[in-house]
Amino acid sequence: MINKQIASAADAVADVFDGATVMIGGFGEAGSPVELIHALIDQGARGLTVVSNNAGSGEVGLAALIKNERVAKIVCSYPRTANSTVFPELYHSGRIELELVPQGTLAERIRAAGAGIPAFYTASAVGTPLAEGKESRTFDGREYILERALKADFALIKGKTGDRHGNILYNKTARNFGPIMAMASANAIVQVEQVVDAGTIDPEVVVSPGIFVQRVVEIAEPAHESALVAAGEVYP
Amino acid sequence: MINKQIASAADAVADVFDGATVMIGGFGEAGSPVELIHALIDQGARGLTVVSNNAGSGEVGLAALIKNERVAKIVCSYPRTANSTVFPELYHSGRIELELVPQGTLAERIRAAGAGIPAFYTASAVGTPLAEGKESRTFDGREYILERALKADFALIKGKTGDRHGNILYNKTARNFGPIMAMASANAIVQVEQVVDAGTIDPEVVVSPGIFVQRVVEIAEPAHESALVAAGEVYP
Amino acid sequence: MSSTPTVIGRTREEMAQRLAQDIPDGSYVNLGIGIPELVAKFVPEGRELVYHTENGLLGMGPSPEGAGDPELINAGKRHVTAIPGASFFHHADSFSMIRGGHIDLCVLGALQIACNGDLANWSTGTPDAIPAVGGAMDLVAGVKSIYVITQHCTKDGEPKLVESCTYPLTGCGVVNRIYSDLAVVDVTPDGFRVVELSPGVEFEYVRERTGAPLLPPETDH
Amino acid sequence: MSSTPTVIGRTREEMAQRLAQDIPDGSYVNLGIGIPELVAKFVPEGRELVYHTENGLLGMGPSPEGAGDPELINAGKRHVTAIPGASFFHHADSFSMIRGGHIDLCVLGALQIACNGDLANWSTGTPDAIPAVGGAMDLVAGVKSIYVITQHCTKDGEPKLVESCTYPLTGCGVVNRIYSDLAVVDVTPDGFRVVELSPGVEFEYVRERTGAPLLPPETDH
Repeated sequence: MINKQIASAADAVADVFDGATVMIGGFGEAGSPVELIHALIDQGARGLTVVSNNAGSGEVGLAALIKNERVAKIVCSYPRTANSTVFPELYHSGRIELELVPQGTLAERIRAAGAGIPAFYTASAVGTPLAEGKESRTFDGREYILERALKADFALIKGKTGDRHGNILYNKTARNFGPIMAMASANAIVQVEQVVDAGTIDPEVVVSPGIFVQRVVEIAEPAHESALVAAGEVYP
Repeated sequence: MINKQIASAADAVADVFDGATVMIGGFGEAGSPVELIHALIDQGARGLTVVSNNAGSGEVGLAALIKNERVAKIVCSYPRTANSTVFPELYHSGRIELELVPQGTLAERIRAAGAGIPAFYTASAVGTPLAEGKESRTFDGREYILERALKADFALIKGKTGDRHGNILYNKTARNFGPIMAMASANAIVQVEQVVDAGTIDPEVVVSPGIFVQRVVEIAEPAHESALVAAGEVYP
Repeated sequence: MSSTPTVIGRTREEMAQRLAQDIPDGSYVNLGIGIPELVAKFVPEGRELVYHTENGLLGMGPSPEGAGDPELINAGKRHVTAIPGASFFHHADSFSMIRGGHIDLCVLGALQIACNGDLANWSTGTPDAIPAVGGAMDLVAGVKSIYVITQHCTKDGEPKLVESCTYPLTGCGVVNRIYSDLAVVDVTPDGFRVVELSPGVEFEYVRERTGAPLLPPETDH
Repeated sequence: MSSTPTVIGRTREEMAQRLAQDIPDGSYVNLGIGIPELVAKFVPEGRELVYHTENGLLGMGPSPEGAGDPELINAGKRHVTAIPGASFFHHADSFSMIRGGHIDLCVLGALQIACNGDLANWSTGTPDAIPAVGGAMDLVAGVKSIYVITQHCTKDGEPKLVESCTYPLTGCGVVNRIYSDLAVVDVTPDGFRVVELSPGVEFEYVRERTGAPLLPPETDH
């Protein structure tokens, strides 16, 4: 029988290895899988390459993972945040590497990995410093650059509802990178507020079909990053 | 105010021009927009390039469009059907051109056009006759071929429910090529069984966001191709 | 020996049944049209497989009892059902599952299989045939394991397991294993190797009906 | 003339209001963070625009009254609402809307705009800055029209409309029109051309504050 539900966040991230590439969902705090990230901090894996749109805020969640020096490199479109000194500090002292990727190219590279497309052309970033060193080519009179697929060993994702097959629904703009990171990762780990019986989710409205999801963890009342930051919390 | 609802199928296809590229949704009869195709036959445009997974059956819908010699070329993954002599006849007598594309490559080329990706690499068809004349390239030790985006002037699509913004829901496996053909076409025309008030469709479950759809036509009780074929109907 | 049976080896059902034994619990499986479809009937009790059909359904169930829904069909355009836990999606997402390596196993028919794993199953290459490929090339290129279920020889007695395919290819070096009426045969770096002979079938009998060198089953050490 | 106003030209609100007049009914619009966000407040009665925010919402409404939902935010990470007829989608679909040319208009801020339409708005290139680009490069490459809303000069009085950008580029030849405090300026094949001067502003005054040749408004024929 198929049952992808895992008892705890700790169990779900237990096999993340040193040097793994880990995609972390979320756009700002929306969709940030705080409990899974904290479980990963507890677990202790180091030298990670993290793929995430932002670099976290305060000293919880993704910012705490960075602060605890578990992240060797971050692939990111917008690492600058209002409420964090964590990333800038490590970046300026050369203790974390940054690969800056335009947000749409980041999304498409992730989607490409999930879709078995090794490389594609895009006009985004043509003629800018972010195109330096990239192959360029003209199609129908317009210049494009070649971008490669971006895959991961693990993804940490926040959903709303899941089932034992791994079907996932998301909440509003917390959907963002979740569905494509699930596609692009060998082990997509999704925290949801509720695991429901198979068949409860209408097959017409499934956002992440179960085939893209390997592990589901129920976190009934997930923390919001902004609330933790406002309360001055620091993890661990 | 935005109101994409068009009064009739005839009005919705009125500006299809001779030589236009027209995507037609459907996988077999599921999702085949029979009423829109019949309106296009009535409208009279000729020399069309049609992009569709199959080539129709019987002498209704897509098969009737072909039978009436409106289609100069079809881009298709599987033009062979159980119940049609229409395509084979014209094909053997050289009156219709065929571009045969693997089904997944067809879908991805259409999606690429909608997503602003001019070209991508895929392993599908490598080493087969369908890769002849295509650029090939090795990534990480595996060979891929370069495929180009496939866009259209119009798309004829069958949905289930729509609203004035052009948001569309589909029915089961009739979804198939609809959402991506809407993305890839300058004028996506969708027939739905019911046009509902804006806000009736939950924003979490919209399949084709309105931005991809230009025209919505209500066809309350669409015909099923198999029923028409079984009844021996011929259009017009 | 006038009682020699006219049928030697496995029937279509038995081939499907034999293959079904080898699919691990929890696999995501795409079954081609024809004999491959029979496999679903023979999955051993206690194993749960999830069937993908490339026209946009994961969690395909059996054909419905009574009237079907013409908008709930499989890749063979037959009416099917959806199991609890199923999902519908569009064609680009469906082939992302295929091309992206998310499907564990695809079972397909074949015209020819070469000893290097090349597969020909979409066209006989005759000039008057209407070419039609469907999703076959995407499936063999993207799915993790490709099993072929086929008669060992054509109706004319020609071997389907060959040195090199004469029909147009579907994919290069893609076939992992063949379930024929006569044997289960692996495609190995050394060529075809019998994994298991069908009941009552001798190795030599299979070898004579195979168009490329055939290695005997590996002996247990 | 000791009563000369200290502010010459349009305020931020007036710039946003002026730009809002030029957006056709039914447009799909992406508004950048900052002054561009003000545009939504000034859309003339009777026009319906649909706002796209790249983090996955089409049909964005204004900020909520009272407490917002931390999972319903815009690209600037502010709490927003969803209008009737809205839709949520993932990032690849969202940037398909952008890259695929489905969005009619994007309104952005700028550090510099060159007379060939080059835009610099993501980095001052100083070595100690944390580089952060977000979706700006995708927006300028993909959206049909790019309008920039900006002060004509920096706080230090340096022109932002220049011959050639000295800051790192966001995109090449992408800007269609500039709405500044002093004028509305088109980027044409001949360079910058004033479309309209702000009330009380002379052409010469704008020309002096522009770092590239500036063409006067075309006279009606």
